[in-house]
Amino acid sequence: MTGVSSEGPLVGKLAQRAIAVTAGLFEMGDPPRLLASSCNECGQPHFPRQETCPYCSADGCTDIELSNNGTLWAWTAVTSAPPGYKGAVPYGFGVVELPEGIRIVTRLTESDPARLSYGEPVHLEIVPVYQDEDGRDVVTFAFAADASDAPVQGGE
Amino acid sequence: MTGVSSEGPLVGKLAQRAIAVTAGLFEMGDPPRLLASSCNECGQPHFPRQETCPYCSADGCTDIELSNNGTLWAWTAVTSAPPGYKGAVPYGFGVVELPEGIRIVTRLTESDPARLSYGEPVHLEIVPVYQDEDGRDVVTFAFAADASDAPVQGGE
Amino acid sequence: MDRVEVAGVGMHPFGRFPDVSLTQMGVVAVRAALKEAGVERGGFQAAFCGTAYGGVASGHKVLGAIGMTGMPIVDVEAGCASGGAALMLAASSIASGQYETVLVFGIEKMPKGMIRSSFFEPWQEESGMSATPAYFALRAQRLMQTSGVTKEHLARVVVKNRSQGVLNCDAMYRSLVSEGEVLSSRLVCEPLHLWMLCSPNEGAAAVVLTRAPSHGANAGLTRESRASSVSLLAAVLRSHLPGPVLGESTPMAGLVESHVVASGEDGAFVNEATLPSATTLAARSAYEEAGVGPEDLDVVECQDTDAARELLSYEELGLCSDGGAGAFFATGATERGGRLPVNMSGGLLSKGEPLGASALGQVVELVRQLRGDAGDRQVDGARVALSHTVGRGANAGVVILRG
Amino acid sequence: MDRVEVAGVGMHPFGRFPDVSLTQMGVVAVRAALKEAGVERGGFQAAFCGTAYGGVASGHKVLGAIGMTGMPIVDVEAGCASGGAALMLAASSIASGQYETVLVFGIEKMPKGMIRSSFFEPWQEESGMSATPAYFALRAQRLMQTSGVTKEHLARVVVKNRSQGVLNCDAMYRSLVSEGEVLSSRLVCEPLHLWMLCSPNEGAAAVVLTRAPSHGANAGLTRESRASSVSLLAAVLRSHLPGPVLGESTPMAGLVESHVVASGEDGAFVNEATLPSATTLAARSAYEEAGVGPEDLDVVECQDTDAARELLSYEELGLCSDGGAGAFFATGATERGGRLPVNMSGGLLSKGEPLGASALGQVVELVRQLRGDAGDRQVDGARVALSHTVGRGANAGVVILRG
Ligand SMILES: [Zn+2]
Ligand SMILES: [Zn+2]
Repeated sequence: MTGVSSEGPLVGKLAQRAIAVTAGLFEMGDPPRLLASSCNECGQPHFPRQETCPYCSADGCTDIELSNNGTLWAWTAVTSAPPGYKGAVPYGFGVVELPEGIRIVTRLTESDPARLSYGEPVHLEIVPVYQDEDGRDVVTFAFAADASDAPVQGGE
Repeated sequence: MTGVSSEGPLVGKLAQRAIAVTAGLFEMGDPPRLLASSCNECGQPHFPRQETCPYCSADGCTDIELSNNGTLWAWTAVTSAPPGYKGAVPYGFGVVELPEGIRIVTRLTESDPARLSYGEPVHLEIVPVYQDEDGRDVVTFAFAADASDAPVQGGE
Repeated sequence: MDRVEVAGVGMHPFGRFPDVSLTQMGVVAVRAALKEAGVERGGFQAAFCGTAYGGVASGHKVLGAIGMTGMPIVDVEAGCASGGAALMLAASSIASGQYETVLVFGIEKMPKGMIRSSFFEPWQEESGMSATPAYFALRAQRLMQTSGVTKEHLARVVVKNRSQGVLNCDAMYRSLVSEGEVLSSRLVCEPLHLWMLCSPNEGAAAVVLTRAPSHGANAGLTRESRASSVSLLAAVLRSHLPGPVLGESTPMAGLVESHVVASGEDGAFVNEATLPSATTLAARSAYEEAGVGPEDLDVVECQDTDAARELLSYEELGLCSDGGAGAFFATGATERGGRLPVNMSGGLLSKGEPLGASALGQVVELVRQLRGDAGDRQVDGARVALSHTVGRGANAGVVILRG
Repeated sequence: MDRVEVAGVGMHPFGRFPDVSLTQMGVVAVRAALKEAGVERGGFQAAFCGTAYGGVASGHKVLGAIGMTGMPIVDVEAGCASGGAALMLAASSIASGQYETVLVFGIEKMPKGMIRSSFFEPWQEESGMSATPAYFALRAQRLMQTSGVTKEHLARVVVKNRSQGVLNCDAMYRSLVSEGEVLSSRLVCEPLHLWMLCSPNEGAAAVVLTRAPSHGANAGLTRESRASSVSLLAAVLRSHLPGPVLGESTPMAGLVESHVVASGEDGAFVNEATLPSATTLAARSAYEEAGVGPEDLDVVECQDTDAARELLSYEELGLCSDGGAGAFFATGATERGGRLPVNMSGGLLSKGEPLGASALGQVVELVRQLRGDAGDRQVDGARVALSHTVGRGANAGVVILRG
């Protein structure tokens, strides 16, 4: 996990005062992890975790951790804040494909769609979205392009 | 209109700075008036006004003003503020029967149910509910018992 | 029309569950009902989800979570009768031959306290005319004037229902209350005290309906072959007729009986004094469809949004004569062990009211009663049962089941 | 199954009407449809009201205002397909013989701007994952990758629809726009610019359905005797199948085609690469029920929530081959005067989208087209028409009409 996104990686900088946007979705460790499950019946992975398989309806799933590395499958950027969102705009948004055979809807650290391309390698990061009343960073998961080590302030 | 309720009549005291809670429901004059219509087809009165008769579906109604005097048909008091209500509690609430053959759901100026009785003569008043940001009284319609000229502070 | 059978029922308890999402509650109820019915993915052709405040695609979220989508999924809103409306749509789609098996469920997650109903206009809220319990109170007061009902009767309805709630692990309130305690609970709107009003809350219930295996004229009699079989004889929804000022339609004004006439269901004019309520319209139609009358009923679940509403329902459902609610209740007929026990689940007064789920919660209870599975609440020998919900709209749903 | 006929249609224009209540808009549409159908009070046996955000008892308020209650009134929510769901329920209740005449209407009064969908969880909102246009944008981007669609195509869809909106007095936007103007409107989410997105707004539409007068096998052919008769051949609602990550079901994750398989409608497993969307499921079923295919269609109204959504619908509805949307659009086939004109009402891009009313607004347009009453927008000789809505859930509604 050496990628440094334009939003900055979380580890070592914010972790002490960071709280997850919701519990049970990801782990903030180094490396961070998306928490998923795999169905004991059909073998399909799913995210987020739930007891019943959302693909074959079977009960009984095993917790798995998804790979942190995948490829970009679709992307855009959100240019004005949607309802209930307290973070900054623009921000990247897209779908990442992981080797487990699952596609994840996700924030992207890159907010300029022109700087991304189909199939590009990406990796998981935990990023701050906004600060809560107590000044803590509320964080969520996002994917960053592996290649974006030293991002240019493109277009801004 | 000589009745003086415990909330106090509006005329001459508030009219200059009063605004109706909504337009088209009543007139704040002396005497005040409820604005109703009568169906040209079936002859039924209805309140509030609308173009189509809510009883027989016919188009074509004539504006009428309802009698200001009626009798009490049902009553209670609201003891805690319902959602969206900015006035004081408790306040009276009930149904008044008017000679036109219509029963009106209405605020009552008397908030002690024990002081009211079935069939008791009542009359229309316009009463303040709360003050808006500009300090104006927001007023609505209510019925007051004719007999309650000098209300005792019962039960309080 | 084909005969409709209840293949399975399921519930998520009614109560307050801050850590359980609306979707999760629905999943619990749906999976329980499907399991009981032995119905798997692909085994039902449509789904109806009753909810009043659940929001967009509530039903899809539940079925999406368990990978059971693809069929038509319709969210249905009919106020407190939402579940009844959903059941009506499901039942008629089977009876008409459109579908073989249909999933019906109801879900709700209401905030605590007085419901801020989207029914009222802002000016009504500002005028203090959106206090729902006040309308209940006016209706209660009228009932006291016309039907020999006393405040003690109202308190005793609560005592009756709460004493059953003690026995129901799906209920929110599970402690006994005394008449004195009810009457000394906070006065909300005279004559209604706090404990006489049900609490809006959270929960889910589900029912799987299926076409009866044999289609002959005597299909209803093949019960012996399926010990736990419960037939749905009727599921009817009706709205109010224009005219009266009280009742769940909540108009701002209404007509005086003696003055004139109002409009009947068929568009003809009838005297308002005889104008049937939405509940009566639904009940009459359900009795006719089911081929049974009130005298055939063994157990009833009826809408006890407030204690007076239960007593009014007795009259509207024809369980007693018009004006006879007070005397009928005083006989103890509707108590446990009485001639026609009402709200043996504990009623909404014990369970609370998750709007979209409440009607189906009644059906779950009645199916258990008809199967003899109601445990400590069992009404011995219950064969024919009626469920009744009524709410804002007005909407009234009446369901008749036979074990 | 009995044949179902459209007896009357009515509309309240789509737009923004700060001084007109939701109920008033509904009354306008309902009265217009009833008048056209010659149906009076007591003349319909059930009413279905499509609305997503109307609130409790929305349908009752409309019918209560005009004294037309008493029958079952059900509010139906299926996102952008709410009106389609209502129509499906109404049509099947007539086809099955349950009712003779049914009123269907849709009403909505959406605030300006991005919809705060009750679909999303709070944490999704906080994470910035509730931006509805972003999901549209991802779908558009995928379509550009797989179907030869360009940004210019997207702009030209807007130009096409807006040029028809000019001719429709029920539309909100009634001015011509150029491709350049569309592409220079504010970028919302690449590749979607502001004018490529429809506006949530207000409006109402109503349809009266009735059983066709003759019930013979050739009932569909008696049209000559009723010049303005329009038959409803199919009204189908479907939800999504589990599997894909994009599409109106808005999951957080989905499966990769090459990796594995997902579940088919009947519970069997099929490869995701061939997994039909909710729209495709509904269209296939509707074509089968109606006995027509895409090649028989003369005019189509389809969901153009955004410009790409219209092009995707071409593929999903079978109007062109999979992957062929760009090339098909480029032929001009769906333009006015083309082989299969699409969204001649101006589409949602011109009319705006009052969720509960939009599907029925399409049906109103198509009925006028089939009657030859569409004025300047008339598609000559239109005989068979298809309406398509799809939205959050996912829900997809497809209606096929024949003049
Ligand atoms: Zn599985
Ligand atoms: Zn009239």
